[in-house]
Amino acid sequence: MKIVRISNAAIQPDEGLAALAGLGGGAVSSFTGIARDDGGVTAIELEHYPGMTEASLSSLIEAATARWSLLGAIITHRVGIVPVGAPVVVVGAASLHRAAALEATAFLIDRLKTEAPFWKREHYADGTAKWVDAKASDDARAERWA
Amino acid sequence: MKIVRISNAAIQPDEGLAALAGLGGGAVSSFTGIARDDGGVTAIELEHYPGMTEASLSSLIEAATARWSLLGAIITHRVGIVPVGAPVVVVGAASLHRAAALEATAFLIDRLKTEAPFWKREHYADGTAKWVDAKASDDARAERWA
Amino acid sequence: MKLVYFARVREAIGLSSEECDVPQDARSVGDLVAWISARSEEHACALQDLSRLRFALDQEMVADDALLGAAQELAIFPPVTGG
Amino acid sequence: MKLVYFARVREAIGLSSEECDVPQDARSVGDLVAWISARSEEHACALQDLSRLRFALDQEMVADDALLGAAQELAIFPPVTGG
Repeated sequence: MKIVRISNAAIQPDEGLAALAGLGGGAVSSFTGIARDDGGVTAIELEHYPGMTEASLSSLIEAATARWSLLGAIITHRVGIVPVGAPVVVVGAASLHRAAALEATAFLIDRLKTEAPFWKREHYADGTAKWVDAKASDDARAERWA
Repeated sequence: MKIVRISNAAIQPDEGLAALAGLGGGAVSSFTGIARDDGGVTAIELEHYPGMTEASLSSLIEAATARWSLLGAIITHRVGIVPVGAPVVVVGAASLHRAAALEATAFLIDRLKTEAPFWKREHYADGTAKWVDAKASDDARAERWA
Repeated sequence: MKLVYFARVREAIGLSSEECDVPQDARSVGDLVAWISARSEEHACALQDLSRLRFALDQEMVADDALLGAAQELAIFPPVTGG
Repeated sequence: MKLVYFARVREAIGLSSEECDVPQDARSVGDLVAWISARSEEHACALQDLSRLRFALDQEMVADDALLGAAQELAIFPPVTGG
């Protein structure tokens, strides 16, 4: 099971996880990234590159599947306006034993952060908005998997 | 938020995760261990050491909280008879940034496997049952965190 | 002292718990386990291989050379297999 | 060739996409970006610092020395910040 979803609407993390839990494996791991109130942020806005986004996320799942023995993996990413407190991204993986699911989950979110064509803008209560800068720490984490 | 639950009834993984997602952090990570049909197993049965179990799981959460900057962590473990396909354990952690939640989740499940006083027995379709042996690979994974 | 047994150990001994009066010369967990082994053939069989047993004193995991001190409960069980 | 812009680059140029006829002497992504920069002050400003830009040719991430070949779409954008 390999699922990539780009969603304009609210993400339900448990939907994907329930699907992963039904694959017969003993291990399901997941990561949920949530829009955070980082100093007065009211919402974040996600722009993406339609077409390339889906291809990029699919190839991340292919790379994880080549590297670990997985029964399934999912990536759901929201785009558009996301209110603070709501999920922005959910990644998950299922495997027979736990090491594969845990490592694949970290791999998927780390690589997504540096490879998938999304751009994030923070909206503030005063009506202003600011593009978020990429972080060197994200590059460092992604390179652990090179 | 630090929650330890020992449950005789079915576990709902999403309950604990929803609580973690509401703590204001940007990251929630989780691991679900599922009873697996490992060669004709129909159910597993979990015995535990009441009192010590809760203390052991609480001290695992304390250790994770001392090691990473967490907003919250949960461990829910089922005991008694667990049918194949149902969750046996859910661990989860919430943090501002993803590294802490991801690493704490792996730490909690790895250490739980070698420290918490649970014993697993597999039940087979022919009515027989067999105690599961501890795995050297679990010790090796737990020692990564020493 | 209260003795509690779990899993294979409980089944082999046929009891989940029992009481014992700790002999004067039993100072460590290992000493006490050796003494308990003499209680019956079932005890001897269940407790013969210390390397396959784990111990908790008053619900804290300890090694077999831990001193009994004033502990009130000794648990004896196989390596844990939860999760 | 179709040029597509995202995020800060899109805003600075004031367009999300445009068409261009690739000049004969533009062989690499870097060559083409230098040529696009001359289109307007906004283009020049948006594209002046290659180190802060990322590129995709036909929706595959590439470095600025990648050859254009027969690609039909060049995307120019800042480092990604999803997740």
